[in-house]
Amino acid sequence: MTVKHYPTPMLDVLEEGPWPSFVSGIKNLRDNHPDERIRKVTNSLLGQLEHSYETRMGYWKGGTISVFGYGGGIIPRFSEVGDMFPESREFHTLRVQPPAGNYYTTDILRQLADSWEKHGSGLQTFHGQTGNIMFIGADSKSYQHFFDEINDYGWDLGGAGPCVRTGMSCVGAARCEMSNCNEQAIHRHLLNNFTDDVHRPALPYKFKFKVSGCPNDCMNAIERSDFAIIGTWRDDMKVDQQAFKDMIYKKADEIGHTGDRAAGRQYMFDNVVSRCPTNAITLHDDDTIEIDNSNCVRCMHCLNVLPKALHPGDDKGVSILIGGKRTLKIGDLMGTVIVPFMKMDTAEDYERIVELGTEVIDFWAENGLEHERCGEMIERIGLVNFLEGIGIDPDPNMIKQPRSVSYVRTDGWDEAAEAWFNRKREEKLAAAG
Amino acid sequence: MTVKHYPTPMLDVLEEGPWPSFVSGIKNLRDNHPDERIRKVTNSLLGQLEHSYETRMGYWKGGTISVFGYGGGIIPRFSEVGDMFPESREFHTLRVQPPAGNYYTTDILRQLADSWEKHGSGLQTFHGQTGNIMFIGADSKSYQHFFDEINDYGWDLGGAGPCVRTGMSCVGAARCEMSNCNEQAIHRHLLNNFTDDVHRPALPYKFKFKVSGCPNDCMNAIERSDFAIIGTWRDDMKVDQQAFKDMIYKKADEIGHTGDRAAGRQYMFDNVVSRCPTNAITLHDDDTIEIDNSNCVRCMHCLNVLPKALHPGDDKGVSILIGGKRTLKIGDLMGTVIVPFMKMDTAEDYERIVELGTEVIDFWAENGLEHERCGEMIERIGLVNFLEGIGIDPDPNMIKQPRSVSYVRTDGWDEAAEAWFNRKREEKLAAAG
Amino acid sequence: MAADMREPIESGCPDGFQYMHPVMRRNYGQWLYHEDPRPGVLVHTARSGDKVWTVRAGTQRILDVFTLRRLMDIGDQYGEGYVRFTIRSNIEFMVADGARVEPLVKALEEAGFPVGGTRNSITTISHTQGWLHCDIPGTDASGVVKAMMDELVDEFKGWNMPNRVHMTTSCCQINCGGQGDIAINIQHVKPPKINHALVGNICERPSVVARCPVAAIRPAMVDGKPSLEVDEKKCICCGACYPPCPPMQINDHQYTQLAIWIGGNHSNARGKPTFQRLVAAGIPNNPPRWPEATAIVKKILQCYKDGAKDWERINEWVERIGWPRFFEVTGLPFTKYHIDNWRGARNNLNSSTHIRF
Amino acid sequence: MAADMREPIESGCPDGFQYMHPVMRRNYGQWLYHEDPRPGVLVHTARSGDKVWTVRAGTQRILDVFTLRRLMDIGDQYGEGYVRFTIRSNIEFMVADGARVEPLVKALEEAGFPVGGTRNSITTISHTQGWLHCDIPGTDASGVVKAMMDELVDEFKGWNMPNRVHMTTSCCQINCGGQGDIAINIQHVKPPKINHALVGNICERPSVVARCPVAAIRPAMVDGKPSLEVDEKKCICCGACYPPCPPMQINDHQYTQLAIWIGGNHSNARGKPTFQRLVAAGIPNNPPRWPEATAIVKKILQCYKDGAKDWERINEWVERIGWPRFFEVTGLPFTKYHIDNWRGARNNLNSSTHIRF
Ligand code: SRM
Ligand code: SRM
Ligand code: SRM
Ligand code: SRM
Ligand code: SF4
Ligand code: SF4
Ligand code: SF4
Ligand code: SF4
Ligand code: SF4
Ligand code: SF4
Ligand code: SF4
Ligand code: SF4
Repeated sequence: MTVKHYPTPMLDVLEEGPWPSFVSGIKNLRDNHPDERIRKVTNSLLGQLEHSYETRMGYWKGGTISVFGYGGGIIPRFSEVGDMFPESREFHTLRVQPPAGNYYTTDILRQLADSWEKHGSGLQTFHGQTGNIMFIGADSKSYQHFFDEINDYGWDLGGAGPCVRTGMSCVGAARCEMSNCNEQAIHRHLLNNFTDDVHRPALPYKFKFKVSGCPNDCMNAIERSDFAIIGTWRDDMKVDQQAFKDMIYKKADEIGHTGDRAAGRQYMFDNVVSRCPTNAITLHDDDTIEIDNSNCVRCMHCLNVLPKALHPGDDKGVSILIGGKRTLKIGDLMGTVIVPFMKMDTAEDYERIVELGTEVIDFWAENGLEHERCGEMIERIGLVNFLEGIGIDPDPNMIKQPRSVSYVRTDGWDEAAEAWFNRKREEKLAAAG
Repeated sequence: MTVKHYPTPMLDVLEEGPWPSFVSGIKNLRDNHPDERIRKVTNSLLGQLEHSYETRMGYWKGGTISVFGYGGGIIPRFSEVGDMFPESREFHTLRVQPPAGNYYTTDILRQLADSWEKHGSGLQTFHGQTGNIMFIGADSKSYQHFFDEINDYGWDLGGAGPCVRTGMSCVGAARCEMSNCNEQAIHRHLLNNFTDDVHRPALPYKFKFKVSGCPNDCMNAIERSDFAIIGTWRDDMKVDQQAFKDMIYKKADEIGHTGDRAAGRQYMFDNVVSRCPTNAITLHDDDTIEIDNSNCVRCMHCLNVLPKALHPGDDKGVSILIGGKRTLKIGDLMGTVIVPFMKMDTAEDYERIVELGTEVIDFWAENGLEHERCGEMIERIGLVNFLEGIGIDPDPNMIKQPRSVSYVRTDGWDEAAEAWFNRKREEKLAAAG
Repeated sequence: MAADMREPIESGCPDGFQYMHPVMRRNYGQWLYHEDPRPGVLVHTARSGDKVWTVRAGTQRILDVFTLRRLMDIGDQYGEGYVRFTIRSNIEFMVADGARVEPLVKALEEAGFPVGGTRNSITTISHTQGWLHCDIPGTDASGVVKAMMDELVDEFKGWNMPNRVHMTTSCCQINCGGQGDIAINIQHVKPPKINHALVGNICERPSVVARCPVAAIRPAMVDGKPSLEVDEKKCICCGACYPPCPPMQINDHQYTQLAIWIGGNHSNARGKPTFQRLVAAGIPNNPPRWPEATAIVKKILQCYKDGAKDWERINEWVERIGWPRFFEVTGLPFTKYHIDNWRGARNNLNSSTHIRF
Repeated sequence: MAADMREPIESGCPDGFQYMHPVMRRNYGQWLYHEDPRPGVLVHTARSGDKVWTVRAGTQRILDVFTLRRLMDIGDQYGEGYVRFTIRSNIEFMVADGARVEPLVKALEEAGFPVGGTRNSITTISHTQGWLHCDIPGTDASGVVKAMMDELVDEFKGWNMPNRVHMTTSCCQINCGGQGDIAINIQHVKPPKINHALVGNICERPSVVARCPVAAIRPAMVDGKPSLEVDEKKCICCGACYPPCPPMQINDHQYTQLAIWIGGNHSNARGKPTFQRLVAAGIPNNPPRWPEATAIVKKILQCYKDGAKDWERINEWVERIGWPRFFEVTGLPFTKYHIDNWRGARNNLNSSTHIRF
């Protein structure tokens, strides 16, 4: 039986042009999918979408559904114009956690597609902005079956609602020379420790972990996550002087001055030396490069420009920033440095980061207001109270600069100073011993 | 009759050391002044001050007094330990406006000293932090007489209380090659237009004008005044290339590399070229210097280092920043650019700046809360409302950067855009002549 | 009923190693450097000498199973059966055999998947759900992206930009799409219209009141029924009240417009991460091709391309030339709406005489 | 009585030209450049070729008429009868005859007025009224300045600093002395003690309540009389309630301490003007010589001198090396009190991975 198509003149325009068209994709399902259910659902969906394009309004509303045993992980959608477009009246999205780092074999993707096609609309997204695979378009009859099927072969739901959300980690150590940590391991250790908090929303609001292997922060972790883990290193950058010299000529070549050492050097001045935010780079007359490592802020720029010549050091670890998020309701927040550096090698290190995550979530669960993100809570109570709450000592790396307003009560200064000196003394002893 | 001296063991310590000692000065009056009244007053003052040093507490309290016809200009002080130190029981300070730029002849200072010695304690300050001559230590019987006497030969009180305060202007055009305006004329035009507001406190709070002839801002105007006028220029910086070349050798000489052109050039790189905040300076191989004037932000640095070679342009004028002040009660505020550039040549220009001052003060008088500085009001109502209140169009030079928070209601965008385009069109027409 | 139900296996986040290309698994954490043989292709070399080539292609993000299978077919036929998706929904094919690269690129292009998005290109605009799925969207993010990428595809395939360009679109002011070098976002310009008949049933009034960032909502009785009222003078039309209370209708076919923000930069390279800043608003929400928005985006990109130095991201370029000049070169109007009036606004005001004339 | 009184002549600010050295008057606005023949001496050259020499000397600011006359005598005998005072209460003698400079310098030094304070020196610390006159001081600013300048006088007379050093002291948290490269300020650490018996008579209670920046004051009845009470948990001990209500005694011989702030820089040279930032507190308010405060100031100055490049002001130096290193090199402790918690605090937090190890 052929399905009567809703006209889609506006959407059709989006089939034109060189970029892959989601409209063509949906139409293809409508026109060519063997399963009538899918042909109908997608036809109806296109009808409603065209209606949105015409009226410039959306027509979905929410609700509450979940799979058996969980409280979240599905975004329910019921159509407000279900009478006009009945076949896609229910159009829920299952948020499924991808493997850390988003690695797939073609086989596993085919398997997921097969399961989805059996139960759902045949539309999915790799990935949502929080990193989930979004299986878009299940109805009340099917979502549990779909979940059961993929859950059996290793896939689980992510978060939705006031809970720990699906994490993200960059390609990192799997392929990237900038990586300073095992992003996947960190991602999975943290997330899978909070599985209960992912599945059963009971926190003040959402909580996101994101892991970037270096300060390039390809996961936008500092701005888009409550708990950002960023790889970095503490010892000296590694310099391959021969590779650097070669780059002088290679760059000269690239800019059309083959063999011109001066042009290559000029390129290095203009693009490397003068771009270092702390002027930590010197280009010597003998074409060697010197990094003032004590002044380098690990911004990554010079390594980015010269990936063959410059590499992160060996004493790798992570910095942790807490409290990033988008606008609601006090304006965007970037995360703040809470742990300037932490090794990430041993089982104990992994335990410590999980403990830190637990401390943070517990303190926030206790002190956050309803619908208040962790960063908003920090802003409300002040960083110092947050630090005390999670048991971390203040450190000058946590700030851009000390306070400039004199409104502060400094009783307790002497004790605080004493604590600092003791800490420094201990650090020295530890370093010596 | 000799006066019985209060012992001053702690103060005496402050007579030691190479820096001029205020204690010695006061003691000199106490010991050697022909007028017994002064000997007694200063003895008593030293007694009270020593008492403060011993107990680490102050012992003055305020009150309200003024000269006939005025409501302010005097800071009254009554001793809380007048029984112990009766001769300085009353110790009021008259705030007297200095000439704009603080110029004096020895004669006029002697004349002021003579008048003051006749009526007051013999102690005075050049100047208070707001710029007044402070005649410290008159009693109720004497301050009116002292005022009458100096007022007769041209001196008037400054402000105290919620009023327009005494202004300040730098040495500027009188001696300084950086000056871009007639600081004195601006200072006097503004202040003397608001004389009534200086003498009769009736504003929400204090209001200060300060004039610096260039962005070095030797008067701290941006941070310490409600209405900061800073000289600047709009056309190209003037470059004396010969003087610049000479400086290369002169600097080489100064740093101990006489005749070494390379050393002189290095000095220029390190201290001039690389220090320009916008990288607007190029040092050419032929030892000429080039300024990218469209990118120069008139920070003054290169002119400061090379006052012989570089000079402000000819198209001089001023920038005006409004709302600077110290801490109370929302934290320090710097002024904000309200007028990026204004010529300051003709009588009409002076009228315009006085009008602007009037607009600002009137709007603030009407809308400021009690004890609220103009800058605090701007912070409370938002810059845009303030601009609308004083009738000034928004300009991108008023901001560091556009808003980053999306919480803004943009209805009226089209009209605002239209207004901008019209204004730009008019400016172009006006420029074309 | 619960008794019949299957207990979930709370396996959480799957292990990526099981799906990872063996050469990546083998050299995990041992990569030494990468090179860019051509747009859309990376080659990473490990300390062991092993290499892995990556071919990146744009997708429509909302993939139908046919398209997904077509991509898998390519992956099997021309690749080595291993893929990943980037944070921007580009697909990446990893191969250990460099000879596969050119045929793979060709196959992708022929199948309609542009290869590119690496280095100093304009990579895929990241986007959100829009009219296709969300309950609060003011526009269709997928549509905006498709329309814009059609016009920017050559920049996706080339290396013509001073540095990477990361763009985003979002379909309401919440901005799930996040910040970007250029972000195309919704901006509402009228306060919500309230359907009072529904408020009482649907909305938990105290939590709606608490949701408003400017405290513009008050509980009120309307026609004898509990409802809400909005102080329209205070309301900044953010739409934050709409998700918890849909009868506070914020979307409107006319008063829901687009705005463009630039300079959001999350990397720590050179400067610290920065927030995006408003540059244009009042842009019609004009499906199916949103030509007005695209025109402004293209103008900004053109000025950036012309004016920026190598490695300067958009925010760095603008900061170097100054915001007044940005408005001058792009021809965009500067209005009172650009002047911050949110908390901490004073940090965004010019409290210096640093002015360019 | 008013009938007998003399009407004031509201002449306002006097004209400076009448007291100005003729060569300055003649060349007004026509100065071309200046040179620095030695510390404390400037020579400005006008377009006309005219020159004016300026000799600058430190004073005690609180001048007695004897000292003032001694300065005038020097001005008449060795100068040309024209003087001015700088914003830092240094006196300047202007002469058109360069030959007068050396004798003038000599005469000043002999009379005990150090010559210096120009260019990259530490010029006179500006200060406020203190126990000598103000009604709310926690310390004696004149005394602190005298004690410190005694130890810094060689730096006043020399050119050993990387750039100008502008220091200030203030005698209460209001800080009439303003910001500075180094500012020595009062910091109270205990909430005000209230003398309830007096509040009713002396204090206008609503305006005191309004004056508190953290809303810690409430009107209250104490012993049946109208008074005020302070929420000691909220109070940040700023002392703002004390001027309008002296019975709210904030000063204390023990709990009124000193704090040191650095990096206030008002000029627009290179960077934009900056606020000063807290570096040390808990410093005893220890007259007559405040040795603890002086020691910290000298330590900071020494580190600055050793570490900064030419032309770097203190804030620029610290920003270049980073705040963590500042605490390291000066040996000052970093505490929770350094972390901003005032409005807009987020701007002062490190929201990047820019960290030095
Ligand atoms: C694949 C991906 C990570 C992933 O796990 O998905 C990735 C991978 C790489 N990024 Fe990235 N970045 C990826 C998203 C990002 C993002 C996030 C985003 O796009 O939303 C950011 C930060 C966002 C922002 O706007 O600041 C990001 C900021 C960088 C930077 C810093 C650029 C700068 O100068 O500010 C570099 C360094 C560079 O350009 O050399 C970088 C460099 C790289 C390198 C060259 C690292 C390496 O040596 O392998 C990778 C090759 C990329 C290429 O495109 O040339 N990557 N990179 C993401 C590809 C997205 C895409 O499909 O286009
Ligand atoms: C699906 C997704 C957009 C997409 O198409 O990719 C999405 C969709 C929604 N987001 Fe989001 N957000 C999505 C990533 C984000 C991100 C990006 C990120 O995680 O990196 C952000 C910004 C980062 C952050 O967490 O702040 C984001 C910030 C929000 C916010 C504002 C949070 C805030 O504190 O400012 C809301 C509003 C709320 O939660 O009340 C929100 C709310 C929503 C809701 C649940 C709206 C609602 O109340 O119904 C949307 C459901 C849409 C739907 O129909 O599926 N979404 N949302 C993304 C999740 C997919 C996934 O799980 O992979
Ligand atoms: C006389 C005086 C103005 C007055 O009318 O009283 C003055 C006069 C000059 N200043 Fe100033 N400045 C004076 C207070 C200031 C102040 C305010 C203050 O001290 O509180 C500032 C800004 C405050 C701040 O902390 O930022 C100030 C910031 C400058 C600068 C910018 C320095 C910088 O690099 O940040 C210069 C430029 C320079 O150093 O070449 C400057 C330069 C000059 C020059 C060289 C201008 C000239 O060409 O004649 C003057 C000679 C001064 C010298 O000491 O070498 N003047 N100068 C003030 C002398 C104060 C004193 O006795 O020490
Ligand atoms: C005398 C002087 C200090 C000095 O020894 O130089 C001074 C002394 C007082 N100041 Fe001040 N201020 C003095 C310059 C300043 C400055 C500096 C300036 O003008 O450049 C400031 C910072 C700039 C500003 O205006 O914000 C200043 C900011 C304050 C404030 C805080 C204002 C604020 O909004 O934050 C107060 C408190 C108030 O007014 O309520 C204040 C209040 C006071 C009072 C009236 C305290 C009081 O309530 O009794 C002091 C009278 C002391 C006395 O016994 O004479 N004084 N005061 C300065 C005025 C002398 C003169 O007229 O020349
Ligand atoms: S964040 Fe760093 S380690 Fe991770 S993919 Fe990006 S550049 Fe590589
Ligand atoms: S990583 Fe950044 S800060 Fe460090 S040397 Fe390179 S450019 Fe400079
Ligand atoms: S502000 Fe400028 S013009 Fe005025 S004295 Fe200072 S340097 Fe000269
Ligand atoms: S005045 Fe400042 S901004 Fe202008 S060229 Fe000189 S150093 Fe650069
Ligand atoms: S941006 Fe708004 S409309 Fe779009 S998916 Fe996110 S919440 Fe929904
Ligand atoms: S749209 Fe925003 S500002 Fe307006 S009432 Fe709703 S939540 Fe408040
Ligand atoms: S700082 Fe405080 S105590 Fe000192 S003069 Fe100013 S108001 Fe008085
Ligand atoms: S000291 Fe300051 S914070 Fe404390 S009660 Fe008084 S005004 Fe309020």
